[in-house]
Amino acid sequence: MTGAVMNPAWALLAPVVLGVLALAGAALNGVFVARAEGRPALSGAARPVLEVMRLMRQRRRVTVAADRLLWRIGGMALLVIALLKTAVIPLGPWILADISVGIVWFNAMDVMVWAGMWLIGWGANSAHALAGGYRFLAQAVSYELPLMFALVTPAVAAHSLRVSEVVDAQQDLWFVVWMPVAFLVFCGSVLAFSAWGPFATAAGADIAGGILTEVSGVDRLLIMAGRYALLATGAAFAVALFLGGGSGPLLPDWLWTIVKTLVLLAGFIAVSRRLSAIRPDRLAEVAWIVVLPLALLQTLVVSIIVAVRG
Amino acid sequence: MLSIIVFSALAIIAVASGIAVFRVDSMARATYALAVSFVAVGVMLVMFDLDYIGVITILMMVMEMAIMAIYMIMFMGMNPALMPMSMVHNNRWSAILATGIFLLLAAGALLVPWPARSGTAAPDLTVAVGEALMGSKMLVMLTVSPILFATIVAALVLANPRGRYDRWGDNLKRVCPDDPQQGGLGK
Amino acid sequence: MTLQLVLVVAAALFCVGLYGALSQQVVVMVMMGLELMLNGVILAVAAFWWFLAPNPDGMLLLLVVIAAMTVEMAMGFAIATLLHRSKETDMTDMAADLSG
Amino acid sequence: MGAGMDMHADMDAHMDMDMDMPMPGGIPLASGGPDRDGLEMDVLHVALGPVLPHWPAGLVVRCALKGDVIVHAEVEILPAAPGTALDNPARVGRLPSADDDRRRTVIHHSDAAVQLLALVGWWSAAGRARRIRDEVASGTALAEVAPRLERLAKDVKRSRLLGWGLKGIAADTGPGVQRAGNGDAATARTRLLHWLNEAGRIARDTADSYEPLDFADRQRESLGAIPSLVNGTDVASARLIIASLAIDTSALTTSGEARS
Repeated sequence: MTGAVMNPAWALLAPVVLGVLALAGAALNGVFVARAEGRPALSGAARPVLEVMRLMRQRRRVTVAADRLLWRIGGMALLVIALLKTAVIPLGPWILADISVGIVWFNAMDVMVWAGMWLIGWGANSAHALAGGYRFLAQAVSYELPLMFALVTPAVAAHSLRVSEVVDAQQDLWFVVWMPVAFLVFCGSVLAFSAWGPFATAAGADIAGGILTEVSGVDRLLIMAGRYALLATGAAFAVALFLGGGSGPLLPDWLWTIVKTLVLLAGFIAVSRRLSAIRPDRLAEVAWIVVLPLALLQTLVVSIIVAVRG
Repeated sequence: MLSIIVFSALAIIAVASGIAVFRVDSMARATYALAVSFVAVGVMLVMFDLDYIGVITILMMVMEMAIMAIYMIMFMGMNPALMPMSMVHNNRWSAILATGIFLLLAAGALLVPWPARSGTAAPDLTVAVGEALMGSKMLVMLTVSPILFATIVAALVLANPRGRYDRWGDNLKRVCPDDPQQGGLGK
Repeated sequence: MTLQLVLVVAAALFCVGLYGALSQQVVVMVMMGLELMLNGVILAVAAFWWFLAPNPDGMLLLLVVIAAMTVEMAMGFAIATLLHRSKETDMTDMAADLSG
Repeated sequence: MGAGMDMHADMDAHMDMDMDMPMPGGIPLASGGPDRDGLEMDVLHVALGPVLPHWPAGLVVRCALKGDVIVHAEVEILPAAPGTALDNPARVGRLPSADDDRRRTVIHHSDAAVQLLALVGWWSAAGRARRIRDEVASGTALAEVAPRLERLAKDVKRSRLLGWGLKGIAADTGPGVQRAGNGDAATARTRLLHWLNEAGRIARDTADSYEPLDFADRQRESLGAIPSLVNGTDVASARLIIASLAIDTSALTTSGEARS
């Protein structure tokens, strides 16, 4: 079952799996872009690889009086955070660090994204980039509380904050079935903390690229890779919390986990292109007055069901 | 042995970044130095098997410092470039007082004959703290939650210059609130 | 790792914070000093808990300290904003003028 | 540094020191001023343009910002290089005909839609509008693109998310200008719908029933309205407002003079 003790050497494999998932996401996005522009889909799928090579060779742009230290830290942060998240995400029967507070760990890591995104915006010393950093924080205070309650709900149902026990608790029925609101809020928050799709306003075109305005070369590569990696870890964690983890017929557990993660990731990317951006100033009121009470209500309903069933 | 090395490294990081808070010339750096100090202490708590409280400390303090940075920059208005800043008073006396108290506390820590450890930690501390909070020590929770709620209300009242009459008109009959920046609800 | 070592570290954090809280002029910097002091307090409480009496009740004290911290921050931000709005000042010394 | 008594004198000394401090990176410290929320904010001077993605080429809006709120704006158009006319089939060596004029209008309208849709981050719709524009520019029959324009207009009209995002973005440049038809003040959303509907109608109707583009006058009016429209909005809203004015700088610098 889940939670088997692992050799720490497997930790080296986690970045590889994460990298493959992130690359798959980027390739899929490339296909969507290519189709929208009327180019062959295959050229779009190859796009991320070419982009990686281009950015590796590109020279870094320098801005006047940039805070280099904080800028570099911010640039690396997203990818590092995504890697730290993989520690508590189960891949079939295996999990790197099945700590007793896995869900809180995941939450703490996505709060780190606040710092990372803001530092990227701050470091460049440019008006548009800074506006992007602030926008992300404004968005973050809107999504974080609903996200917290969306994370709490499966934990309540499973009587545990340990991710493996949450997966085990879904043997009979996937949590998505009786906590759909929490699932949707979680998916929206994944898009939001990856600054993706309708929540990509921190890097929006209306502020000339926001946090991405001044970054180039390796920094840009790290940030883009970090966003895809955050999206992939978010999808993988949603699979563990709501979609029954590795359970499924015929195929082995680990393959089911990957298949579900890829499907969810593809869903995120496909949906994102079809929606227009949600500006943080519009989001705040809705998040606090509509979404947060809904998420709370979901937690309450689940708590009552759990209490009644005993 | 390993735990002592790790702990010492964390201790040096925590204290050094704590000192950096008041030494660096940029508010962003000062704020995030404090965040680093908190993260180091959070990891130390995890070393004491306080998983839940340690991770929560990291979570809350990084969040708080991200917001703190906004206030630092808003109220101290300087650019990200490393502008020398000296905004201190009573510098010498503060330093003397702080050093004196440190010596006193450190001497106390080293000289007081601490009692031996009594009792053992519960196997799952997160469950234990949850049961204490919802069981025998529920009064704590019952006190803390209204205080937190009162804080939210009080902070909003203090900081918000516009009441609902400003937003909804003298008869509160406006269809759409009159805000400088429109929100997501309303017409 | 001994109780004495942890307590000395906690005392160091507390006193660095104390120095900051006493010497800084800007409200938010004073708050940072207070935060650092509470940081030391958290570490000290955790050490007492772990080395002297590891029962669940001690952890509640930690939670209360953390809650106190959030209250301090929220009120601090609110008051700093209020001061800024009413007097266009953010210096603790100038805040004394409000009493007059 | 004495005790608390002489603090104010002490502070003044600090203030004076500020003046002599080296300016990091050669950038002087910002000066303050009250903002709309009653907080004192640093004033930042930022020029939007002349080159930005999805921005009228050569347009420069010099803004004074408090936070990201524009408190003062000035508009300027940089003199353009002689027109290359690549985007304008009417100028590619042939004599202009009614069809070319019609084509030019469709291109202008769909181009404006591309800019606005890209700015609100609706990439799939922006991509559709761009493909229509490119096909019209490269000579596809107008009747072929008409149904696609109408479908796009319908999707844009139906999108509640877009309506919500563009809510309250005013773009009313004054009386008699591109009204939505029902007499409401023009907003970014009504303008967007107007372009798409007009482009669809012009592409479908072969009868000469469309309103010809009279750039120069209207453009000048739009340009003059920018400072008052963007005052008090944040930079992002200002970008949407300016995009919804569909300013064609080439019409103002070259053909504008020729036409007026």
